[in-house]
Amino acid sequence: MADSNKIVLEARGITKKFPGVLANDNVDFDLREGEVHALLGENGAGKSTLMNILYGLYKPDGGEILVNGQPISMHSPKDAITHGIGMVHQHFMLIPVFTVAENIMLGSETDHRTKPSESPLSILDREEVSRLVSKLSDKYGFKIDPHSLVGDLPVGVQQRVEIVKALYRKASILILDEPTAVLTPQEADDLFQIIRELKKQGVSIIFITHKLREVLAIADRITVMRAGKVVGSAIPSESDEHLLATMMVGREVILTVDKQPATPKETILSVRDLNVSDQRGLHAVRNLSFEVKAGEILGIAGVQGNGQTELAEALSGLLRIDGGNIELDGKNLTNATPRQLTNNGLANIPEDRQKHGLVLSYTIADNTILCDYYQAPFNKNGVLQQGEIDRYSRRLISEFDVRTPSPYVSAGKLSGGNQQKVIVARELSRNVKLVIASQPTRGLDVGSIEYIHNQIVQMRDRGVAVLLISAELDEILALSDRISVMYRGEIVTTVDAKSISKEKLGLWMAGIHPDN
Amino acid sequence: MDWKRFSFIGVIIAVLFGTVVLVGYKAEPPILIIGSMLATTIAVATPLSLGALSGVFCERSGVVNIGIEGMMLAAAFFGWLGSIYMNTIFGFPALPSLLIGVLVAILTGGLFALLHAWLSITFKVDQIIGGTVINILAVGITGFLNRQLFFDKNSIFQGNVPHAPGVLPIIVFPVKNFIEWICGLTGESEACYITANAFGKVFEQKPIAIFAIIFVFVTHYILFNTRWGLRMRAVGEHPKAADTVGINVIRTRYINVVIGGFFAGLAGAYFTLESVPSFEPLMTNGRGFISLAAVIFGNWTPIGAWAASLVFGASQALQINLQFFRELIPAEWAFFQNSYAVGQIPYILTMIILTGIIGKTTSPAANGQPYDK
Amino acid sequence: MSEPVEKENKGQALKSVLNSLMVPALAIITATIVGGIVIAVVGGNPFAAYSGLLQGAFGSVKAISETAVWATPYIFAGLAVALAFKGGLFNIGGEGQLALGATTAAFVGYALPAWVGYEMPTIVLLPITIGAGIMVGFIWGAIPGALKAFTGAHEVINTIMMNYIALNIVSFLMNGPIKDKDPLNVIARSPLIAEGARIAPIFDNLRVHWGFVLALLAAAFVWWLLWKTTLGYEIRTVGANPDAAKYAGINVKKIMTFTMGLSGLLAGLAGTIEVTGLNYRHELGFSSGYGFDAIAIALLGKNHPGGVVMAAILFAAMRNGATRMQFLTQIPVDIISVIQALILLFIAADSIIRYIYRVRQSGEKVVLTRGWGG
Amino acid sequence: MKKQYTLFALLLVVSMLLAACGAPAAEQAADCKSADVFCVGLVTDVGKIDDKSFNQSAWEGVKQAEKDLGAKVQYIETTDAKDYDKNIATFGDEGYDVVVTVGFALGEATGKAATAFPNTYFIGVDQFLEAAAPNQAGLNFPEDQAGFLVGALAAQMTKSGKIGGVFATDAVPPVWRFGEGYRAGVAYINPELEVNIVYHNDVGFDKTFVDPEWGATTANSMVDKGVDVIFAGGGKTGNGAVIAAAQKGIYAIGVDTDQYYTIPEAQKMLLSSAMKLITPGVFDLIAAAKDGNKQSGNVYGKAGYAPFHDLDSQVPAEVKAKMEEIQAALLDGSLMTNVAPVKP
Repeated sequence: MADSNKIVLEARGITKKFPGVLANDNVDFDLREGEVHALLGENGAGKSTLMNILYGLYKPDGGEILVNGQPISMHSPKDAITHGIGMVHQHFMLIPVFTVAENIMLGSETDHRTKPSESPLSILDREEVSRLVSKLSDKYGFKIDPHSLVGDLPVGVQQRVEIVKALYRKASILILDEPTAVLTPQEADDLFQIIRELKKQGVSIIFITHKLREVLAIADRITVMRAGKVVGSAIPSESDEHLLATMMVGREVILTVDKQPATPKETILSVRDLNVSDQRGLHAVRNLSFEVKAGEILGIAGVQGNGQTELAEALSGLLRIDGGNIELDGKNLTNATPRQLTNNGLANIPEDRQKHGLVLSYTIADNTILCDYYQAPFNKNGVLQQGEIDRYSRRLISEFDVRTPSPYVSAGKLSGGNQQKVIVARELSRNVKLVIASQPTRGLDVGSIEYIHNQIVQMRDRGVAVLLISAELDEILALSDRISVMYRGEIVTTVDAKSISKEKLGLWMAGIHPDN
Repeated sequence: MDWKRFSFIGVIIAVLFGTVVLVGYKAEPPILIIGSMLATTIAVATPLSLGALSGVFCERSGVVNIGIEGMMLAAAFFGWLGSIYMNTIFGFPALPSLLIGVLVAILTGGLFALLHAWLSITFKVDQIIGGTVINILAVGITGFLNRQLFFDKNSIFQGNVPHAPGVLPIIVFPVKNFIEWICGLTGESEACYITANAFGKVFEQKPIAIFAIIFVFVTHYILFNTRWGLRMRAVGEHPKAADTVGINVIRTRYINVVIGGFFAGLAGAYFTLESVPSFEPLMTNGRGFISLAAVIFGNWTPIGAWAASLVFGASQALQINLQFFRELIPAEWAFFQNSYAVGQIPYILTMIILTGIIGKTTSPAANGQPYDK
Repeated sequence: MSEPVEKENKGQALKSVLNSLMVPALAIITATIVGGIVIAVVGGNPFAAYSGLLQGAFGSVKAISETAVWATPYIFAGLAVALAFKGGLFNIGGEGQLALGATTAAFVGYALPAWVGYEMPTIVLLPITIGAGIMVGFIWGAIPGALKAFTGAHEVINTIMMNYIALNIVSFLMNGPIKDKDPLNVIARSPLIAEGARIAPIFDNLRVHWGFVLALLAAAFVWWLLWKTTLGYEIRTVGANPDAAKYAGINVKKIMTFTMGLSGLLAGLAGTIEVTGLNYRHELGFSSGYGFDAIAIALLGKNHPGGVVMAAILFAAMRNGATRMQFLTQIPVDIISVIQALILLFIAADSIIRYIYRVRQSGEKVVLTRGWGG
Repeated sequence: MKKQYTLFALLLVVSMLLAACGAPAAEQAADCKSADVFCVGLVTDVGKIDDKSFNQSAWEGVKQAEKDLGAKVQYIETTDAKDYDKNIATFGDEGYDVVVTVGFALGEATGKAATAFPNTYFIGVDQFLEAAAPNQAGLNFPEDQAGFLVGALAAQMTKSGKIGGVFATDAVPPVWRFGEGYRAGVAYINPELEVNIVYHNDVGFDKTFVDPEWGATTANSMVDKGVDVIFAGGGKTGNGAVIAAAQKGIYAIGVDTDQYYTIPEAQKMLLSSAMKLITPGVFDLIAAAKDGNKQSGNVYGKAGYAPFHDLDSQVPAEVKAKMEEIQAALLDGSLMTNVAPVKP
């Protein structure tokens, strides 16, 4: 059936520049028929850029693309679709207010018909499409109702809709961009099952990830990218995690942080029976109770979307609490405003630094006083004290090693790592009792990650309570003293960090009790 | 369907009509009052519902358009100008001149919309500001040309007030005759003839008013049941998703904004080619903004926006009709006949709708955002 | 150590000021040229027209005084729009806020002394009159601000709706309760306000009054407020990134409401000063269109109080000079609206200007407004 | 590259400005100061010079002075009420001999200007003066009489017994007098007749005269109610109603001038117009002033009704006779309209 030596898709010498960044530097890549080819690399290595080029979303500055050995010109995703390429994006390209059938037919409304009409006024045949969708989804055991609204579906099902969308377009080449980022390990296993099934049907798959374990589990071949370049390739049977990790980051990765055992003291944060609804009014955090003591790091592990974001926002006063109470340093601060919480010693490194953490159009100097501007010495009778702000921001820049020519550069012009350093500098320089760090190193370079990890541990050692929320298991394991696992809004277990293995943690995260 | 919203709109219209009936039933049979108010309501709602269709096309594809007012005004002027040129310079008879005028108005609307599209899609200018530019530009150009062309001694009309070729004729659907025929069959009761008279008026409308209603339903069907509609909505909800399935977002937006402009142009034609054969500076008088409110009021659906336009129309019908019966209004209710009070109704209703108390209004998700790949 | 840094900052600041003046200046020039072409096309003489315009605007002491008279409400109203923009809000409601402010001032200015029963001195009556006017402006602005903050209802639609409501209210008052009862009066206007409620002219025989100076002071105050105070920091933060503002502990809803209120206050002040400084009464038809001109002024002035003053004076000069231009050349005054729209067009789509004159983009784009929301 | 363009543009503008300043733009204005040149200026209210109504009628009177008296004429349109003073002063400063100001709103400004420019003669159209400077005249019209006449005409011509009137705001006395005179005229013929009078009070003063669409809608609504004669008064708002009435095939009555000439679209059904003879009124005052006879104080122009034109054959002889009789009675004062000059 599938000819494992036939190259169905090939990219030669792809180069793509963005202002200030060389995202792809003369990249070569190929895909054989019926294989799963994993593309491995850190965030920002250029994987997604390459795939967007293969899918026609970006125009490369150099290089060529061949499908079945023929060079093709790729102007838009339409060309990619015509050549049988389908892509499941990291952020799903689905319209929440459309039904499954509408989402799937969009752009190929009439192609399935024997006599395709090109008239824009042609009437949608929802029933026909629904029938086809049901057929396709039954074939892979997806159980998708074509009439339901996509916005009402769980994430895992949405992903399947995306896959059906590609198959509906008769894709023989499927690009999966970080497909497991939003899935539980269990859901990821289901996905792998689907991938194997697709492979059997002769579909060739490009699987993009930065998770080593997955690569070893599913890929036939592995290509590793770093800083826009292909730095090597491997076959799973001849490789291991360490080898791949070294290739991916360019040096031996220290997955542990050098730290002393914790010496927990009095309870700083105490949360009891917390209930929070998310923006859409869905119950996101259920009856959560936990404590964080001074001088310890409590890590909240869990697959993305299990209520961690809502928990962090509720604790920092951004989201209203439906029930339960929060005590900070002995004071009841249930449903307190962010201002009250900051005044009581909360430091918050938010998950989305560009949305919450910074005002990108402001200078670094103005950003360093974002939470303190109203306090002395920055404020005197309602007037900002520019001299104080200048001194303070210069101090923070040098202390936290923010790479910038001046405090008067706007924050939007800094790199991600430096932006995060500005936030960390601002939050940790205050007189704080509790630090909430949400995904503090997401998307950062290794150097910045190490720096921020060390800062967090230092805070702990100074007797500050730290609540670390991260989807990166390695980060959780490296930093935490105790670990709580969140699953569907609840804490399913809390364990000592030293006594748990990564595998067990993974099972907890999937909602499985490992000892049963 | 959004029944809560529609029943709310229905109740409001019923209350507006009911008020006049309550006041005037002693002087005139209620059925006549309702017929007459209905006729007025439909006529007044014409430019509003066309303007709202313009808004639906633009905003469903993701482009906020507060320039409807300006597009209408410019179209009203140039359509009128076109009909005069045809009639006086080229000597066309009245009706063809008027039809060409309507065409010119539609194209003018489209041209201004093209400018808006160019600003907001290509240059990614803040769309509300782009619309403001359109509005100010339209006021300036029409005011200037109106004077320069018609009053100046050296102009093409030598300072004479040109004779406009009139307005579009009334189209009479023989509903009155039909009901009268039934009356003849069913015993010639007087009530029956009054009914015939009342509803006959409702079906005597001018062409643009009729087309406006047809377009509302056609557009509604197109929006929700055709390929074009699906793509338009997709581009307004999630342009990136549309892009990834091979839909040209930029082109889709351009086309729909320009079509929106055509509708605004037709709305403009209503003013100078259907309602009255003359142009006044600023004659659209805020109708474009009210159309925009109707779009939101109607939750971005053509039929909803039309229903909202009818609310605006009905409140004006109330104002006009209450004045007929002002002798019948009890003294303690006299303030109600004061049009300053009644005139506020649609504006306040719009503000209430916007607060989300009566059903949530959901804007297309990408409305107002330029598309960056 | 701070000294050379200060200097470096100042140097940069000067450069950035010059840079930010570049595009507006080129936009004005381009609009003038295009406007000239339009005049020529319809058979006018653009040179004569612009000469008339300049004469009318600056050709004599009296002309300059009249330009300042026109500029006064423009500065206030332009500041109102600019301040709202800085807070991330689009105030199209200047028209209504201005009319209500003016009506209130006109009412208080004649009714209060009549009610009190004796002539009130300026020092008492004028502040009360102005205070009443701006209070109403504040409320009329704060309502759409609060609706936006607490229900998410978009302020653009709400301010437009409130314009109509305000104009209806003003029409009603001017035709009824506070109409000038003088039997000779036949139009919708209020009686003259008391002497004590009037702002004095700066010079004898010229109409320019101290309100103009007040407008300049208001501009300086708005600048100081926005960039030097914590309140201004809050307003700008809410405008630049409301999520970050909420995170920073700023009460976003309060600030939004307050910013719109303040914007309405400034617009109300525009109307109030027109009544107390110039017309000494309110009349329907006074002040129509200022609210929309103010948007153009704020945009042309890049939402900076200094820029707003310059833009307001430019627009005032055009409006004021237009009469003379029409008198001399018979070119309709409406050409001014065309030129102003063109300026706004080139300011809004500054890419056009940058393309024509090959000016590079500096700094990132500022988001002024957002979609409707729901 | 960039610099060149900028420089080019700057040069262009500078040269334009230089040329502009050097242009002989002021040449025409200078000679009004000389005694030999008779100059007449006109300042409009916030309406436009081409409003087909009183601004335009007054301007036609001024233009007639240009033709018949060889006057140099000029107008300024006011865009904002606060410019009244300035616009009038523009003519004063240039030494104009006569300045016509149109509309009550300019009354105060005209009075001030009359004091400031004693050598200029001011004619205020629709301005009733309590105390006039010697160089100031207020030209007023008995609109109630004109309204009365067409009211009587309408009452005699109606078949349905329902008569309509569509007017701009009753806050403006001439409009009020037209409207209430009309009502009185109908009642004079037959008090049993139903009269529907609608004023466009619901919008601002700046809109009430310029909303033809409202006028048309209102007229249509009246026709739907069985009204078969409509008298419409008030700038373009009224024009809209006249056109709509004519199109619906009922009798329409115009206002101010003989609208048979200004609204040709309505000619077929235009029964008559309630006229205030502004054009001759203005011209007569100018002509008298040129001869050194500057009338001051309140001057009354003439009111009347326009010929029936196309509909002449439909008006019965006895109606024509009755109309002549009423007009004569109004003129000699034996018949009073009893309309208050302003809305009480």
